[in-house]
Amino acid sequence: MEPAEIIQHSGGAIGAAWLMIALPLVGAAVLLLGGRRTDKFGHLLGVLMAVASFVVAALSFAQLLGFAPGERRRGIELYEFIPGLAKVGLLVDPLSISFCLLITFVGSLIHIYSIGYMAHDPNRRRFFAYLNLFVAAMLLLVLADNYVALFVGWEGVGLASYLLIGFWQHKPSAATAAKKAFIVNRVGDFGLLLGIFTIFATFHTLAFSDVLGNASKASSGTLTAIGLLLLVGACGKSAQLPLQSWLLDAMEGPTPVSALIHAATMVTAGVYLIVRSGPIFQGAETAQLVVTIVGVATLLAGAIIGTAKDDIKKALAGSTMSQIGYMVLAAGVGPVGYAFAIAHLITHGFFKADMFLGAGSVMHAMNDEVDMRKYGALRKVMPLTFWTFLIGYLAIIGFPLLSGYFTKDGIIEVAMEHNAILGWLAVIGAGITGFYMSRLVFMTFFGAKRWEPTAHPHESPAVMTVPLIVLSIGAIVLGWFLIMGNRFMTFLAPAVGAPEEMPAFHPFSVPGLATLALVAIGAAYAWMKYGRAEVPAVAPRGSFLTTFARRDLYGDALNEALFMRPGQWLTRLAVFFDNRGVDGLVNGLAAGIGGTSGRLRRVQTGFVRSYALSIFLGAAVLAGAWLVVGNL
Amino acid sequence: MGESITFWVLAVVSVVAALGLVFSRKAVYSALMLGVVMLSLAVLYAVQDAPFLAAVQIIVYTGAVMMLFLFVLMLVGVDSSDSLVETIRGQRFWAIVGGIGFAVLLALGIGNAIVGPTRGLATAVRDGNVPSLAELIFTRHVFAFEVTSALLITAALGAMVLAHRERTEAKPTQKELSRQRFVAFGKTGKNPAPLPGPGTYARHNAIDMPALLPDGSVSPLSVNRYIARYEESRGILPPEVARVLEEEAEQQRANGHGTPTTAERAADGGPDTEPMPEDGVVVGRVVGPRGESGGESRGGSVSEEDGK
Amino acid sequence: MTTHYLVLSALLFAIGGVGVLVRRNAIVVFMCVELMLNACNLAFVTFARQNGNLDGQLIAFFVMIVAAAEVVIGLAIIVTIFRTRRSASVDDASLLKY
Amino acid sequence: MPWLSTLMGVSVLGALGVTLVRNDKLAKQFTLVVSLIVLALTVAMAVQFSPNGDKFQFAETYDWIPAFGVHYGVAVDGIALVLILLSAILVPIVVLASWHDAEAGKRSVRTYFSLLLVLEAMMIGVFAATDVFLFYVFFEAMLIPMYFMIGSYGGAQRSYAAVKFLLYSLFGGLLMLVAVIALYSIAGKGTFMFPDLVGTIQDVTTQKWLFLGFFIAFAIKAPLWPFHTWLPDAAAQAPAGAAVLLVGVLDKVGTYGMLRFCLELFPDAAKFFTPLVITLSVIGIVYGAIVAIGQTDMKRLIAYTSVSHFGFIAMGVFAMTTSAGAGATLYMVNHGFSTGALFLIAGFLIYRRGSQFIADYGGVQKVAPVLAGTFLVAGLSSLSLPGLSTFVSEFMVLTGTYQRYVVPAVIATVGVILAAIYILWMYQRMMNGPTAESVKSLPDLNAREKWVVAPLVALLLVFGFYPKPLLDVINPAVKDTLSSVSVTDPQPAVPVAQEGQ
Repeated sequence: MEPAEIIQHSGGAIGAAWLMIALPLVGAAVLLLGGRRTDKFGHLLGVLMAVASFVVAALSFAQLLGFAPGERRRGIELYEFIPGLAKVGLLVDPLSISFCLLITFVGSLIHIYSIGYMAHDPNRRRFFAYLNLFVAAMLLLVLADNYVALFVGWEGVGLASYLLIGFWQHKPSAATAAKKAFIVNRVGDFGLLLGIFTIFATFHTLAFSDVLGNASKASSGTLTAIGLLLLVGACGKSAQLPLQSWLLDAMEGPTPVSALIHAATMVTAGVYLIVRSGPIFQGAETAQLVVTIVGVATLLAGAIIGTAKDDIKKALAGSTMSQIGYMVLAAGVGPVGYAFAIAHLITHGFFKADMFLGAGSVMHAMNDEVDMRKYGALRKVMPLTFWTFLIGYLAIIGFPLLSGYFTKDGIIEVAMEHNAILGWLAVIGAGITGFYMSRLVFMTFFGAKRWEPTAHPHESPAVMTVPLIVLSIGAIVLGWFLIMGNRFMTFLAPAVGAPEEMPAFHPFSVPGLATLALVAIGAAYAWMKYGRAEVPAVAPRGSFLTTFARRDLYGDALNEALFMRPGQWLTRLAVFFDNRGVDGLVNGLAAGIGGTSGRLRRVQTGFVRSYALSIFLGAAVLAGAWLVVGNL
Repeated sequence: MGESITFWVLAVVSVVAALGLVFSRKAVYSALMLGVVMLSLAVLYAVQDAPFLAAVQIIVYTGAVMMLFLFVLMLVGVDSSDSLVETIRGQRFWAIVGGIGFAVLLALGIGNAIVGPTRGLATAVRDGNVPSLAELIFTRHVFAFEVTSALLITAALGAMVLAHRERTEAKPTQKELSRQRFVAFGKTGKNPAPLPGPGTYARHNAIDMPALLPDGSVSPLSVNRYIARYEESRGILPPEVARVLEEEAEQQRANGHGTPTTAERAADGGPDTEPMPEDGVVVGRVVGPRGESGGESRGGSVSEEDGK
Repeated sequence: MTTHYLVLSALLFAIGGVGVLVRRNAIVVFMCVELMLNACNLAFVTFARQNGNLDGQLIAFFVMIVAAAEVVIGLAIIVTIFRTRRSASVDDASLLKY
Repeated sequence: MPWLSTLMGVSVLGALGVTLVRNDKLAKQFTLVVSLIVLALTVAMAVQFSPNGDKFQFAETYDWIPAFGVHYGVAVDGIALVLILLSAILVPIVVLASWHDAEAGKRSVRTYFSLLLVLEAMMIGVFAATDVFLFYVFFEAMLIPMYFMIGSYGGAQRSYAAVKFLLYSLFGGLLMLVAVIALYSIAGKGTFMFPDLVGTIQDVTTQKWLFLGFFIAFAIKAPLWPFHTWLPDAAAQAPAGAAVLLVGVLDKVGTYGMLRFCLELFPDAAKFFTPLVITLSVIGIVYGAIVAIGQTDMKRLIAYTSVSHFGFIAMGVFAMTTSAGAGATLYMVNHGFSTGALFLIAGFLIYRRGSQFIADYGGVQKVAPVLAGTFLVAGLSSLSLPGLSTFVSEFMVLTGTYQRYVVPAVIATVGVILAAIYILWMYQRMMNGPTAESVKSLPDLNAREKWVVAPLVALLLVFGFYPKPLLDVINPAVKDTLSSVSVTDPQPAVPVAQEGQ
């Protein structure tokens, strides 16, 4: 089934969809320009704008449901952005509205949570301004109806991410992490930009409707090139191999940021891009294959990194990488995987945000301690946090009937049908997930107290726990709701197309059972090592594999050796060359002229007689010349 | 035929004189040589139907300009002759090369420039050379002529302005001068008294006669070195004068002054020294209003001038 | 015959030129300049006769006048220089260099 | 109404007036008022410009040297108009920013402001000139006020920088003079008027030589690699305001000249030399960025970023597609705002701390958040962040270039990554981290400085989201230029019914 035609639309909530972007943008502008005057109500305004944006999204969703499935792609023209290149318009269709709902809903919850989390930060207003900016940019990214506007949103979320990772910029580590995130993302943007250029050179338009509708007419080589370039962009934004290194460092940011940007929404933009550009990938099998390989590689790499991290946020970040790997894998499979990719994206948005916020709650209680080896036995002290976290945990490991069970197993099955090797690798990934997530939970909430003497853990205030509860409810029911009866796949079909045959859900298939078994083994092993046994306060040296995982699979070391050091060397060389080579040439020329004239100056001896001699000789030469010329 | 003889005689004379002008060491000789050239040219003008110019040449050049040269030479010093050592590298070589080259080229060029026979001035000069010239000067070239008069007046004024020395401080009184003399005496032992006169027992007051001291001996201060050297070279130096000079020379050597005596210098006559370097001193003594005196200071001044 | 005069003139001119170049005494240099002017005058007078035109003599006359003025000024300058520097050597007045 | 002459006349009269004012403070206020009047007049003129009307509008032509067919000929097309607007906008901002710049030394404050106004007149003149000879005169005359602004009011090595700037530019200018005269005599039209000279040189070899004469002058001015080394010295030594005008406007004369004269007068030669120019531009983009990363002096760093950006502009000009050409023109304007903001804020910092070196700063964000924030915005505009106007132009240039020259465009896109490195690393070293002891007492921006930065940031943002007003003016002019070079945009591989775009 092909995607449906886009219908120009005006009026109603969809006609006002631009408000979704504009409201948080206004919020950000007011808070940033208003300065200290808005300190008092800044956080409230921020929350208000996010919630208002959610309301618009919900109303649009409702209106969209009112149309027949084939008419659910609504385009809204806004204005001409770059004459000859791009108009700005919004595309409200099942795909984008799903994202809008996720972003605004989870975003609103995290806004609310942040009121409590950032209560003591003197720059809370600025934090909310950045959060609002992020929401606006992210909505622009998903609502854009062309690649330029998408790119504007794409970079906008990058900027917000930069600002928020470096929010505590007096910490050099935070500032460095922010810069790293931006630069690595730029490498991805490099690919995305080239992809956009290729699209424009091929189609002379950048609108989704024109490009995707005509993608099949382009040669497969072109499509492969475009697909791979877009994939580079997606890798950058979604922290896929080989551009994954920024995500772990990005945990320097405040935890709500990690939850919203680096777990629930922004990092999934790559998946969105691949799904949105589906027709291009479907015309390029090589590109699709590379997408799936990248997805699998990343889901394994993320999982392995997650097993060795003692920093609770970094362990979660590794898990995020891994889960996005699943989504990319599904997105690479084609239309049959799109729905699972997006569904997993949405459920992941809930349970991962839930867990990040839970982790934030824990950190909040433990004086911002992030080392899990200094946690332990927190389930009694923070029951609400524990229970919500536990739900998130069960959801992610794919405990039957929770969200992850439906969406992740769906991905595994789709992958298995597409390519058995990839499928089994995904199954192994699920097993590792079971281990490292269990490890995290056992180290944090079970076992003995290993607290710092100064720590006095306590349950977080309601403003923080209520969002946790809401998110954990989502984590319980969303998977079942979306997957059962192919509800989501049918809903998305007008936007991304659907396979000829809807896949049926097999609860007891071989891969499904294998996954469950592996997860159980992983969890049991984790219980033996971290639940029942004593957790040492200092990490043991561990095997080579542990070190490998702890060092982020040597990703940073590789980057350093391949890019940073040669880059620094090249920079020094270039500066030297510029000063001595290019400028040296210029200055050398000047010095040469100066030296020559200094030497020639000596001719001016001051002796009148030598001047007279030159005059005399000159006259003689002239006389000779006259003679010669006269006789010719 | 008569013109040819005149030309060849005068040409040789004038070229030799010109060479003498260039190569004689002493400015005065140069001036005299220039006079010879000018006179020869005056005759050649006359031979070439230019009697007026010949007269002007003699009156203006040989008369006025040459006198001016001689006066200035006197002001500057009759002896102010060059050392002929060239200090600028290559200057002399290239000057001579250039000169010969120029002469040859010019001769060739001008030699080729003449075409046709000589026309003579018979037609141009109808009522005599001077009236014809006068007519031209006061008719066609009258403006240029007037301008030259302005030029001459400007030149006269300019010369006056240039030669005029503005006194920038009060003229020293006799008292100040005498104080200066004694200060100098105290510092350097320079004799504050005037140079000795001819002496009590003098029979002459001619410049070649040294003054006699009251004991009848010769005052070394009064010996004119120039004349003494001249007389020495002729072997007619009076013995008493010779003795005085020798004593003085010995004294100087004992004092450690490296300055060779007059006689020695005259004897070795090296290429870079003037044969008679002390003329200036004589002139200075005669001309110099304040009569710088004293053997030592004279010796000093001589060596300074030599060093240049 | 005319040619002879001209060659003589050229010869004198060149000798004067060499004199200007090799002599250091300003007065002698001046004399050499006068010699060169005289050489020119000879050429003028010769050409006057050659071409049957008095203008050559006239120019020679003007040259003399100008030369006289020049000598006056030149010598005054020499005297002034001599007064301040106690030297009439053209090489000594070489401060205006480099 | 003779708009262009009025603009120049007001500036020149203002410059004279400033020298007559006795009081320094009054002189500054007077300068500000004059520059604002010029801005108002320019805006009034721009409003009356009709994008789809004649190519050259507001034309004035008077004989100047009739014997050689030299005219005082001024007029504007869309390209010149936006650049004149840029100059007119930047001058009042620079005046306001330079309020205390000239007071540091012993030189006359009034002279500085007078020179600013003289410079403004010349900047307007050079963009408006339609007579090639008049253009040359303005091109060279512009150097003089800038020479004095650098040489008299600059930093420690000002005289070295000023002389280098002057000699370098004069050298290029003289080559151009030869080419101008040759153009005049070879064309044989007896006129220097640009519209009459277009298309007169048909011989390709002649075109090549004349092209080189013009191009080298413009490449030095722009500055294109490898003629760029005067810029870091000049920009680093010039007072901040002068640096803004130098990099923001004066250097644009180079790229403007390439677009106006090199392309239109010598189309065949331009096509012949395109590979060379594109290569130089691409080298400049990457090289400028890499060298910028290694700088320790922030003004030099900004200057090197400009070398990189000028590479983009030159590449856009010579890619000869509509979007690249229009993008390059828009880039000239946006780069003026972006670099202007960077230089001015760097100038504020230097004025406070007294050092140009990045290492002398640290953690400024904590003590001066507004300053740091605006600096970040300016920096982000330099790395072409979408939403800021520089993105639009860079995107257009790259898109346009990619259509015809894929490999250069790909290499040039690497500049996007490098830009992030040099800007963010500088920002991190200066603004982030623990607050350095020496900057702990730095005051934040005062009201005057906010008024300096605000319009620039506003322009960056407005044109970042809505560049249409500028592009509507630029596009017809660029299309006209390209049609006189007789090139057409490449066709798409997959034709799409263009209903949406």
